[in-house]
Amino acid sequence: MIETVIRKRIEILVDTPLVRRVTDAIDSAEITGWTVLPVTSGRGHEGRWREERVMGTDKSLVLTISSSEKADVLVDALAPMLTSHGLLLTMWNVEVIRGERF
Amino acid sequence: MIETVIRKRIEILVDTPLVRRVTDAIDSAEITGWTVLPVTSGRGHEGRWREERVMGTDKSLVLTISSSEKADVLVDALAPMLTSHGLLLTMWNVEVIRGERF
Amino acid sequence: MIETVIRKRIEILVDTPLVRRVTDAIDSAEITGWTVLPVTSGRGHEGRWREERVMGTDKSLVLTISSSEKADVLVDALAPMLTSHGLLLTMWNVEVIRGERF
Amino acid sequence: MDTTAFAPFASPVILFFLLGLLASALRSDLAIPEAMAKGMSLYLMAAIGLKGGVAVAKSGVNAEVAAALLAGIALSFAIPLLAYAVLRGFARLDQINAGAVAAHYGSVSVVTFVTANEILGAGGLVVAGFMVAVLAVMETPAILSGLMLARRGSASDRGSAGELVREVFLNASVVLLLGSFAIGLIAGPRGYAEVQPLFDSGFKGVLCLFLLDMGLIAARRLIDSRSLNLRLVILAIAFPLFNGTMGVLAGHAIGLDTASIAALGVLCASASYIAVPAAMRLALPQADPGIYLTMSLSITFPFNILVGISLFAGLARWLAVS
Amino acid sequence: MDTTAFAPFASPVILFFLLGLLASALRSDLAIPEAMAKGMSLYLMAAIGLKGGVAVAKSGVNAEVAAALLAGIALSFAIPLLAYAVLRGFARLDQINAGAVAAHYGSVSVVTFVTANEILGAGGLVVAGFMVAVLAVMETPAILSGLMLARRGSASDRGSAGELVREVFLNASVVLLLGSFAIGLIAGPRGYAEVQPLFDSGFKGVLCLFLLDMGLIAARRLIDSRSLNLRLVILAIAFPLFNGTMGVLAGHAIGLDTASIAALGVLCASASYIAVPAAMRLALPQADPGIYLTMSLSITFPFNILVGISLFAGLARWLAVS
Amino acid sequence: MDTTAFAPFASPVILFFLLGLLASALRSDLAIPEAMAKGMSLYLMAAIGLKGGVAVAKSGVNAEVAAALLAGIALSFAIPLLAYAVLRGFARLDQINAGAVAAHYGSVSVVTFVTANEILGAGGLVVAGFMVAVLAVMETPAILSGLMLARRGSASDRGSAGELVREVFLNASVVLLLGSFAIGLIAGPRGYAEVQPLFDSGFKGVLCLFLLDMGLIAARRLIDSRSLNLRLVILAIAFPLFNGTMGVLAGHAIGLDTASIAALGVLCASASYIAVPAAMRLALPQADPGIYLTMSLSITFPFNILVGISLFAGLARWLAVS
Ligand SMILES: Nc1ncnc2c1ncn2[C@@H]1O[C@H](COP(=O)(O)O)[C@@H](O)[C@H]1O
Ligand SMILES: Nc1ncnc2c1ncn2[C@@H]1O[C@H](COP(=O)(O)O)[C@@H](O)[C@H]1O
Ligand SMILES: Nc1ncnc2c1ncn2[C@@H]1O[C@H](COP(=O)(O)O)[C@@H](O)[C@H]1O
Ligand code: NA
Ligand code: NA
Ligand code: NA
Repeated sequence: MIETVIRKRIEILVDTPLVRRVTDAIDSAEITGWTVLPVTSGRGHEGRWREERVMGTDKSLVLTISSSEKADVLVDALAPMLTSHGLLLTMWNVEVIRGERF
Repeated sequence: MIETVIRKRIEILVDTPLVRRVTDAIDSAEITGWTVLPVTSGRGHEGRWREERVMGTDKSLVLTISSSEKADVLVDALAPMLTSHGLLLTMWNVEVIRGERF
Repeated sequence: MIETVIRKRIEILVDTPLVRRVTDAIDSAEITGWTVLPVTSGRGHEGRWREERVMGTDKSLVLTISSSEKADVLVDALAPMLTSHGLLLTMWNVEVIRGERF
Repeated sequence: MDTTAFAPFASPVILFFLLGLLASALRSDLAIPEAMAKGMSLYLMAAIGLKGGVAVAKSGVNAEVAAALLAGIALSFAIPLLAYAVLRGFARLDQINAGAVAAHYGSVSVVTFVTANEILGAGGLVVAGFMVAVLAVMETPAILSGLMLARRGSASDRGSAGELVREVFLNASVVLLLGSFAIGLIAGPRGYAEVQPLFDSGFKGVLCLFLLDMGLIAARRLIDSRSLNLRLVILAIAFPLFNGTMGVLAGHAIGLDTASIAALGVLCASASYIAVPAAMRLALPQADPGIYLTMSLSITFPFNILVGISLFAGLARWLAVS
Repeated sequence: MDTTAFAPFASPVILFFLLGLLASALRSDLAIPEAMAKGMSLYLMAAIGLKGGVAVAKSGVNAEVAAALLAGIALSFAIPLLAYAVLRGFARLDQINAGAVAAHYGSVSVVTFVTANEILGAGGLVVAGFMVAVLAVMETPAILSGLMLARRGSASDRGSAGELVREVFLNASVVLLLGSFAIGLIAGPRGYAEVQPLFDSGFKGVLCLFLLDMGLIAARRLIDSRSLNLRLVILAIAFPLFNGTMGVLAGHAIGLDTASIAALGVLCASASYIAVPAAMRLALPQADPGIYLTMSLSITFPFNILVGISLFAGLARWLAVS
Repeated sequence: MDTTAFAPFASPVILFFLLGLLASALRSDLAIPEAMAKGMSLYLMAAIGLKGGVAVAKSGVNAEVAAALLAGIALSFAIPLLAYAVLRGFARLDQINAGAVAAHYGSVSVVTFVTANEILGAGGLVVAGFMVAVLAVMETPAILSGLMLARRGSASDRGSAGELVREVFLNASVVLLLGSFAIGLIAGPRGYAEVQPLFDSGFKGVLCLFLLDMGLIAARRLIDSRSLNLRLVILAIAFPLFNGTMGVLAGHAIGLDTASIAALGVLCASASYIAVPAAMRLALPQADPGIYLTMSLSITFPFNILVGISLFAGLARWLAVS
C-alpha cells in the first residue's frame, strides 16, 4: 500500500480582500501552494457577520499544506496580522501522499 | 517562535435551515464563535443530495474551535439532534495561536 | 457523556468535472458517504487557478469519513490518478459519534 | 377554438421545460447556476404579485373575490386531511412523511399557476388578477394541517414556536408574493408602468429559462431517487387529478368566471415545491425530501404542466357551456 | 405641483425598499442571492454610467460642468475633516474608526443618487447627465482624506502602497462607473440605442429588486448590530442633513440648475456603502464594519431614500424661487 | 460604406470588452460574479439558438444549408489535424497538449460568432439564420479529432467511454444551442414573439456585460500565465488568420451569401473556450488549461473580436465583388 508522510495542514480565516496578503506570506515562506475556500457567515468577539457581497463583507478560508519547519516560518510571519486583522489560524498534522511535493 | 495551544476543532454538517439551531447550541455552550462554510452535494445512508437553492435542499458545514471541556458540553447538547436531523459531527485536536480567545 | 470513536477523515481536492470519478472510488471502497465543498482559487506547481465557471476551471474538495481500513483501500484506488489528475489528498484521525455509521 | 388543447406544446415555455427533462434524462451536464435559478424564482413571484395587485387595483374587491379567497383557504386546509389518510393507508407512509407530503399537496405551486396563466391566456382564458391573492392565501393553511397531522400525539421537539410561526407565515415566498401584491395595489397602473418592461415584458422569457431548470432538476431527481415506490408514483398523479377536479367544482359552485375556475383547479392540483419544503426542513427535519420533493417536483409538476392545466381548462369550459 | 412630496411613497422603487425593511424587521427568511445582488449593483453602475456619458455626448461640456466637478471634488475632500472632528469629540470614536466613518460620509452612494434621479424625475426635476461624472469624481477624494486622518501619526502597516492606490483609484465601482461613462460618451446616442432595452427600459425594475435587498440587509444589520450607540445614530442622521444642505448651497452658489442642485445635495448627504467599505477593509482592516457600514447603510441610506431626497429637492426648489 | 472598418470600435459591445481588458491590465478588482457570468453565457446560447431556429422556420432548409453544414463539419474535423502538426513541430508541445489545443481551434466560439453577427449586421451584412446550426455542428467534430490525436498509441485511462460520449455530444453548450434552435424551429415566429423582449431586445446589453467579463478574464489569464511562450503566442494569431481564410474560401466555394461567408470565416477562425475546455478537463485531465485556455481566450478571442471579424468581412466582400 502507498506510504504516506506527515505534514502540517494550516487553515487561516481572513477577510477576502486580505487573502492576497496571506497567500503572499505563504509564497514567501516557500510553501508549494495554497487553496482558498469560501465562507458564508460567522460569529466571534467582534460580533456576527454575514457574506454581503455588495458591501464586500465576506471572508475566506485559506488552506495550505507544508513541512512543520515552513509552517513555523509562516506562523511567525502572520503573527503580527493575527489580532489587527482578526485572523483565525488552526494547524494540525495530516498524512499526505507524494510528500516530496510539500 | 510563537507558542501555540491545543484546542478542539469541531465540524458539523447540517441542513442550512437548521444551522441556527447548531449555532445556538454553540453559543449556549459559551464557545467564543463559529464559522459557516457552504457545501454543494453529498451522499449518505439517506441517499444523494445536491444543493437546489430554489427548493432549499442545501446543507452547510459549521466549524467551531473550543476547549475540550466546552466541546464535550456541545457534543452532549447536539447528541439528540444527531440522528433525527441527520447531522454529521467530526472533532479533532488542533494547534491555535492566541489560545486565550477560545 | 457520549462516547466517540476514531475514524479517518480524508479530503481530496479535484477538478470539478472529475469529482464523479473520486466519489465512484469512494463508493466502490464501500465507504458510507461523502460530501463535496466548493473551492474558489489556488496555486500549486502548475501555477495559479481561479474558479471561472464559464470556462469550467473550478475545483472541488471531496470529504469522506471512514474506517482506516477502507481509507487505505480508497487511497490505493486513487493513487494512480493523483499525479496525472493533479489531486491533492490529506488524511487524519478524527473523533466521530455514531461510529457504527462509518 | 381548441387552441388550449394543442397550442401548449408549441409554446417556448413548455418546450424549454421538455428540453430540460430530456437533457437530464440523457444525463447531459447542462445546469443553471443555483443563484440564477433562485433569482429567477424570486423575480417570478415579485412579477406575478405586482401583476395581481395592479389588476385588483383596477377591478376592485367584491363578493366574488371574498368567496374565492375563502374557498382557497378551506381547500388548502382540507386537502391534506384526505391526502394524509390515503398516504398512510394506500402508500403505507409513516406519520411524519405522510404529514409532510400531505402539506405539499394542500399547498400550491407558484410556477404551475404562472404557467397556467400563460397557457390559459394563450387559449383566450384570461385569469382574474385576484387569483394571485388566492394563490398567496393557499400557501400556508396546508402547512399547518400537515404539521398537525405529522405531529399528532408525538411530542417531538418542534424548535422554538416563534421560529415555526415565522417559517409558516413569514415564509420567503409568502412575504414576497403578498408584499409585491400590496405594492401593485398601492402603486396602481401608473406606478406599475415604470417597472413594466422588466416585470411584464421580460416575464415569459425568464419563465422559459426557469422551466428549463425545473425540467433538469425534476428528471435528475427521479433518476437519483431511491425513496419512491409505485404506490407513491400513482398518488403523485391521482392527487392532482382529484384535487384539481375538486377545485374546478368549488370554483364553479361559488360562481367564478371560467378562467378563474380553471385557475382554482390548477391551484388545488398543484403541489408546492418551494414554500412547503423550506417549512418542512425546519419543522419536520425527520421527513425525507426524497419522498415529498420528488413526488411534487418530479411527477406532479410535470403532469400538471403537460396535462393538468389543459385538462382543468377543458373541464372548466365544459361546465361553463353545460 | 408637490408630487415630490408624496409621489415617492407610491413608487414601486420605494415600496420595495420598505418591503425589504419590513421583512427583515419581522425576521422573515426572505433573501436575495449574493451573486444576484452583486450583479444588480454592477448593472446599475454600468447603466447610470452609460446614461450619463450619452447625455454629455449630447449636451457637451461647459464651464458649469467644470464648476460642478470641482465643487464635488472639494466637498468630498472637505466633508470628512469636519465629520472626523465630530466623530472624535461627540461620539468619542477612536482615531481609526473615526477616520473610516468620515471617509464614508465624504464619499457618495451610487444607489441613493440613482434613486434620487428617479424620484426627482418623477417630480419634474430632470438631473443633468454630467452629474454622473460628479458622482464618479466624488467617490475617492474622501477615501484619501479619511485614511490620512485615520493614520495621522501612527505608523501602522499600510500594505503595499501600490495595492492601496489601486484600491482607491481602480476601485471596482470607480472603474465601472467612469468606464461606462466613457463608453456612453464614445458610443453616443446611436450606439446607446442598441443597448437601451437592457440598460434603460429594465433599469427601474432592477432598481426595485436591488432596493428590496438593501432594505433586507439594512434592517438585518441594525438588528444584529452591537457596535452602535445613540450618539452614532444621531450623527448618522445629522451628517446627511448638514452635508446635504452644504451641497445644495454649493450647487446654488456655482449656479447649477435646480435639479442638479438637488442632486449635488443628495450626493453630499449620501454615504458610501459599496466603494468605501471595500477600500477600508484593505487599508484599515482594524476599523469595525459594524460601525461604518451600519451607520451608512442602516441609518443614513434609509433616511436619504425616505426623507433626504425630497427634503433637498424642496430646498433646491425654494432657493430657485426665492 | 466602410462602416465595418471603423464602426466596431464605437459599438458598446466592443467598448465593454476593451474596458474589461484595460481594467484587468491595471489590476482593478472589478469582477463579475461567476454565477452571473455563467448565467449570461447560457442566456446568450439560448437566445442565439432560438433566433436561428426561428429564422430557419421562416426561410426553410435548402441545398445551400446542407452544403454549409457539411462544410462546417468537415472543417471542424480537419483543422485540428493541421494545427496539431504545427503545434508539435513548431511549438514543440507534447502529444497531449498539442491534441488539446488543436481541438480548441477546430471547434468554435459561440461568443465570437454572436459578436460577429452584431458587427456584421451593423455593417449591413445580415448573417443567415442557418449559420447558427453550422455553429452548433462545428462544436464537436474537432473534439473527436483532437482526442484521437492526443491519445494516438497511448493507452491512457479515458474514463468510462459513456462518460466521454456524453461530454462530447451532450455537452451543455451543444444541448442548449441545438435545443433552443429546435424550440425556435417548432415555436416559429408566433411563439418567438412571446419571448422576444427577453431574448431579442435584451441581447446586446447582456452581450456587453458578458464581454466585459471576458475582457477581465482574458487579460488576467495572460498576466498570471506561466505556460505560454512566444511560439504559442504566434500560433494563437496565425491559426485564426489561416483557418479564417480557409473558412471564407470554403464559404465562397459552396456559394454562400457574403454575410454567411464572413460568418463561416469567423467560425473557423474562432477557438472554443466554453465547450471544448469542459470536454478536455474530463477526457484529457493531464492537458494544461494554462496553455489551451490562455491561447484561445486571451489571444485568439481578442484578436478575432478586434481584428479578425472585420478582416474576414472585408475578405468576403472582396470575393463578392471580384
Ligand atoms: N501545499 C499546498 N497546500 C494547499 N493546496 C495546495 C498545495 N499544493 C497544491 N495545492 C492545490 O492543489 C492544486 C493543484 O496543485 P498542483 O498540481 O501542484 O498545481 C493547486 O492549484 C492548489 O489549489
Ligand atoms: N471559536 C471560533 N470557532 C470558529 N470560528 C471562530 C471562532 N472565533 C471566531 N471565529 C471566526 O473568526 C471571525 C473573527 O473572529 P473575531 O475576531 O473574534 O470576531 C468570526 O466572525 C468567526 O467567523
Ligand atoms: N462517511 C461520510 N463521509 C462524509 N460525509 C458523509 C458521510 N456519511 C454521510 N455524509 C454526509 O452527511 C449527509 C447525511 O448523511 P446520512 O444521514 O447518512 O444520509 C450525507 O448526504 C453526506 O453529505
Ligand atoms: Na394544491
Ligand atoms: Na457624501
Ligand atoms: Na475554429
